[in-house]
Amino acid sequence: MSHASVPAGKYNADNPAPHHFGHHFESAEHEFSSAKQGMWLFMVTEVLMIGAIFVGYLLFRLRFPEAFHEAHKELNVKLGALNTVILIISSATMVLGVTAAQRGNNRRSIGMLITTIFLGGCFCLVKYFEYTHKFHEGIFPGGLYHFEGLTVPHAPLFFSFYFVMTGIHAFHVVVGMCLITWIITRIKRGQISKEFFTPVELVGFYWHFVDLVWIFLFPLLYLLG
Amino acid sequence: MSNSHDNHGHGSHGEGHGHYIIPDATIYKTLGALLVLTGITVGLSFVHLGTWNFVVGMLVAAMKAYLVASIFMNLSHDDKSNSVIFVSGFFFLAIFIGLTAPDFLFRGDIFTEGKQIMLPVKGVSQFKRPWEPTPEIVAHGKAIFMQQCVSCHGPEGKGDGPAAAALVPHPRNFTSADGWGNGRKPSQIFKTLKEGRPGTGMASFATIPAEDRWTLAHYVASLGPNVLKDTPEDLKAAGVDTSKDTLGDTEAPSIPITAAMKILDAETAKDGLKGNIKPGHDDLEGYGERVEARTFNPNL
Amino acid sequence: MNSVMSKAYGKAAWGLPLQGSDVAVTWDHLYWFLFWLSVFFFILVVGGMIYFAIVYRKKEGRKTKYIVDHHALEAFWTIIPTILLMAIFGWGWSVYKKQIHAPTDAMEIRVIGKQWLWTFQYDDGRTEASKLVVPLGKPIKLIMTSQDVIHSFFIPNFRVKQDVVPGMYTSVWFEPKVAGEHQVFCTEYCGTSHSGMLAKVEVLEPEQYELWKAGKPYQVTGVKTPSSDLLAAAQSSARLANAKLPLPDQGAKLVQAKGCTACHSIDGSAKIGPSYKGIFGHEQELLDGTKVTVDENYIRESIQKPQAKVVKGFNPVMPPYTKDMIGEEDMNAIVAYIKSLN
Amino acid sequence: MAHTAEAHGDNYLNHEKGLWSWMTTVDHKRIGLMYLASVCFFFFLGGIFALIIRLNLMHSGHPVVDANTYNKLMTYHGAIMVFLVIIPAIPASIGNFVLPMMLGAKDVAFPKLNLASYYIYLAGATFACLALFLGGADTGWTFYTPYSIRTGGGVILVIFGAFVAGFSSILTGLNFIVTIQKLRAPGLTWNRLPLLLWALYATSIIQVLATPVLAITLVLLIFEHVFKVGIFDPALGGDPVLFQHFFWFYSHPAVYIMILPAMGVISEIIPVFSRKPIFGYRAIALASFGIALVAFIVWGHHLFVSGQSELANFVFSLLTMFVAIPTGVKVFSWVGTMYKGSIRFNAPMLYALGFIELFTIGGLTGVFLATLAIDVHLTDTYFVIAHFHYVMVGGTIMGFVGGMHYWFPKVTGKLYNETVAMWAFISIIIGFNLTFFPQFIAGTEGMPRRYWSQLPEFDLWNTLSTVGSWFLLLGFLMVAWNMIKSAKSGPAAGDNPWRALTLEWQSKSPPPHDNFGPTTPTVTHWPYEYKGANV
Repeated sequence: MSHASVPAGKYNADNPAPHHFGHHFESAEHEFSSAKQGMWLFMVTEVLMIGAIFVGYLLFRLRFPEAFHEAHKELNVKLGALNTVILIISSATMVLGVTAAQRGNNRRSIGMLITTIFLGGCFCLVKYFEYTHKFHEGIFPGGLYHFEGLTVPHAPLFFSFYFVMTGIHAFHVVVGMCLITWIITRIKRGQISKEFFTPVELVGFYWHFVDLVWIFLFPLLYLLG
Repeated sequence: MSNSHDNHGHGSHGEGHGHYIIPDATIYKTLGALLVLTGITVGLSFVHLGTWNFVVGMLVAAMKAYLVASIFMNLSHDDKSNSVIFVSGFFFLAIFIGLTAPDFLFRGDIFTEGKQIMLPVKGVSQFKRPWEPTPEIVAHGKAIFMQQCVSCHGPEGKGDGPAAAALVPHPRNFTSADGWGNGRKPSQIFKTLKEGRPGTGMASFATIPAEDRWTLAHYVASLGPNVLKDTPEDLKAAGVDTSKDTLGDTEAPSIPITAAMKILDAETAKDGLKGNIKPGHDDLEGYGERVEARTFNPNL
Repeated sequence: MNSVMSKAYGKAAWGLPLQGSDVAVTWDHLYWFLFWLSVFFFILVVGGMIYFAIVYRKKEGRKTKYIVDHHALEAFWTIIPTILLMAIFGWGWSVYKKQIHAPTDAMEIRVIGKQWLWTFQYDDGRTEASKLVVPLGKPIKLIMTSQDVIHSFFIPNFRVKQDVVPGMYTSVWFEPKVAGEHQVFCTEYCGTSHSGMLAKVEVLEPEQYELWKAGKPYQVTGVKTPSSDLLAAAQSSARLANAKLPLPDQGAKLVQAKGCTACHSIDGSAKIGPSYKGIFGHEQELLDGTKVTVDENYIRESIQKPQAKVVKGFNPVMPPYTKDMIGEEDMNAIVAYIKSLN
Repeated sequence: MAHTAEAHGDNYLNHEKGLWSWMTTVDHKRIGLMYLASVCFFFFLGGIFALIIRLNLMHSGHPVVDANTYNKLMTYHGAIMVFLVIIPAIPASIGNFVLPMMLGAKDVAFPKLNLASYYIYLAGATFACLALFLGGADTGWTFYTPYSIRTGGGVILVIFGAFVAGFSSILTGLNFIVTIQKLRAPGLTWNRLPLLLWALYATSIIQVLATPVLAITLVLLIFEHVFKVGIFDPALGGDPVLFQHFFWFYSHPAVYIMILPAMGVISEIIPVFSRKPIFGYRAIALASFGIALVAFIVWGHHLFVSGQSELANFVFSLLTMFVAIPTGVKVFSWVGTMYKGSIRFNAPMLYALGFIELFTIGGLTGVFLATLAIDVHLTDTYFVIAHFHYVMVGGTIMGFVGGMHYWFPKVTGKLYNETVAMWAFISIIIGFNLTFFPQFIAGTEGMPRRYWSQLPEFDLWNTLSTVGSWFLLLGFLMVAWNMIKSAKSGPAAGDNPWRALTLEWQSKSPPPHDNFGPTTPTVTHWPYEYKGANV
């Protein structure tokens, strides 16, 4: 993943710089496949990190099924479904952005990536409304919970998981948006070309992974409780 | 992880794998499939299938995840080792939950076999008109208090029992007139005993027979700075028919679920079907929470 | 110190505590089996290593043999340990079941762990602190919970240990076969005074147990914990060593040692309890609104019966320190120290 | 410490000069040395805490620090030694230096990431140490709830420090896996891979798979403090035993992160100094992976008395027994390698022999603790303390110090002083056994761990142990002195003083900036091909 720095101004999205691969690799292809493998390993760490909270959630759900079932009814299925659709579409635009970069169509790639960021922003906005509504009602995690409408024991625990899981997911969405912004600047500086699109593809993986987490979060929290 | 792969040092970069470019048509088709599947999960969640809701919901999610991973993340055209790496993450997650569950869901077999921890539920009627305090009734209430309540409320009812420190809010100080949620009249205390105070450490003590609960209420009321009396309206509101001498069957008999399970366990043990139901650890009598056995009849 | 120790654990096999119950005897069998098995393997491996190191040390003209592997040998040292380990597991499991399953007629006593005290509640409503009184030869089942953090209830002489966890019940059982005192430790780290969270099991002869039950004076006969003598000796020697110090300085050491400063500051800041600074001779408002002047008697009462007069603004959470825990000399030193903080 | 060496010709030490060139280097060799210096610093810091702890326990009734200070020292000793010393000790320092060279590569796959992981490590260490000035932490390195939720002070910072340091470990592991997968020299097939690399590969897999769970556990613990989420807090309906599952799902595999690389180092040293092929190459390589796999299914043996269900106890005790099998295979194979060899007793070999002695004791006492019934009495006593010090210090630190001596000529181009090294070893081995063997006996007699003051009946064992700790200190100081002195003014070593066959010794000492110069090394044989004529 080491890249020769390019003099500013000389190259741009339409006229990208030639790529020089790292001195310890044999070829650009070798460098690319190594970087990709590293990214997959990183995603395994993400699977375990986020998965571990899923494990906690599932166990408590099995221990207090009624409380979790009652509590999950407080979540807004419509907003959850809306966010699911938003994220899935953003995944598709991300893929379109990556394939455009792979074909050397950097203009189209930038367009798709901006759309992706926009959709990520929409997701966060919906999340923001969901959160503030919950806070208004007094639904907070665990010990701070003071919602009068639902006093089943252990219901606050459900919301602890809800806030922790969606919160960490939302954090990943924001990180993803920052990463996409970063690759857009790289494309604009002419550092991405048909020959070298590693960062675009890897950030794409990351974005899909964030989508993938939500694909499980949505039914677990909103639909099944 | 994948060590069977690539045995020749540098010859290992999977020529051509990285350059597969997903056609736009595939992307749109996949997007359509994902949206349809989302619709299916949402729809199915309104159909009641019991546990199958969970299974079906997770299966659909897994299908969506497969589509995202194999097409959007291009695993289907990528080096196999990357698939192995990614799937191994889920494998170890399965180990994690698979080996935590045998503890988390199977705890609490601390009862001695065959011994019932709870007192019998239906007491013999000792007192007539238990809603009217007499010295005997108050004394009986005190005896129960010393067994059931001191751990939190302290021997003198000041809310300073050994378990009080851990409770927020602190247990009620019965010797003070301040801060009573339901009120200090015996009928109001009776209500608290029956229903508990959600959000506090005060659990429902509906497991104590109603008659004993009245005696307890009178004792607690007697600890206050001045003893309040119930009006006939109060009593009526509390479900007491003052024209009779006894409480009658206004209260469904209930015992803690652990005791119920224990009895059930003992019953099935006689029939040689022992051990299917294990009591949960935190449902024990005493300090933990109480769970009401809603439909259980101990006389069965 | 060596001789005192071995005398105190007179009936114990070397390196192990006294065998206080049948489970302890069974446990010891398994322990010694593992011990000698380990000695065997240690000699095999390390003895072999030393032997090879000497015999095959570098010498002029020595040629080494080219050996890469030996499948039969490798299979042998894979399979034999596997068989042994499975046998050890089975044996361990069978002893474990005896260790944790109480007989049905066991007498139940409830145990509450709190920072940093053990409380024992009997069915008849009687409670004891830091002292578990039980009759000889009767199975005892302890049903335990914690009020604050995790503790662990450990009686070496009975080879039993169980964590005491807030929010759930755990249990431990034993059938004492040796009358006398047996040491109890807290073995799950629980804060400042973790090492002070000790208790004793007093196993009484039947007639003495009846006396205790009736609330009359009774005697503990039989074994003593090594520490009961040694601790007394150590404390008196510490007291002698301290005796050269001025009384307030002795008190300063004591409030550190007893963990008082975990809750009571000496700089005037309020922690879990009121600060010691500047209280002596001053009035304090109590929970019930009355006022009390802090003097020798109040301090003494507040140490021995902390719940009696609690200062307003604080919770009644302090555990009582009995006369056995803080003797009169120490009490005087602590009072002198608090006085000196004015 | 090594950059003061006067080197001739262009090598990685003089390729660029100045502090800045070190701080911004992406050369794996320099990063390895930076790790080495940091690890050694924290080892001495944690060691000082340990010495105070031992001094405090020397005589009952004569404490040298008060209880709160003791608890903080105990916590810091554990946290520093585990997170900042033993976990990065071999992989991040020796591994970083040696791994690409053994592969015949010019660098690790992601050199910038490698430097980043060093700075992440430093950041984590800084957070943890900052907490020292903000009240410290007194939870023990295990952070068990609900105590860690209730206690105040700097505990959040320490937790955050461990969280950050965890990412350094993850990134190093990730880097190593890709490097081993993708950057092997031509001819270096899996069957020719040196055993250290097999061990580091297995270690990296654990780092990548287990550390994230620690990360999320620590995040949840911080959330317990900040947002009162209550997942691990019984007062809010949570489960403190679940925290222990989460914690040990990482921390048990973590002990294999600590020991596997040391086993790898021993597997390299013994054949070189016995002038014989390693016995049972495939079995040892396979055993590394066996241990890595088993590491993930045995964590519950830390919870035998925690209130964990009987069923789980049964399962975990049974599974734990399987740890002993691959471990035994390794130990037997090392001893087997010495058979009919021609053994030289240079310092690395001495440490290897010391490793086998101490690790055997550590391993055998592990079987005691795996046995359910026995563990009930022994857990949370000094028996456990002794057991894991025999494994972690007697194993990992022995391997680490042995490795330091073994690769010293490669790193610096100098030879260390063999006589000083021998006396240091003798002091360490005597000191170690004197410090920790009495703790086994104290433990079986019932002496609990994490006690600020012990009952007088354990005085004999405590006194012996404290005296032993002084010999340990002396030994390690001698090692440090020997290393620093020899790096400055030791005699030139030549490129391959041990006549070893692995790739890193085929380069110059110290190696050039790009490891092998313009030529790419090609591997034609097994790294343990010590034939009779070669002796």
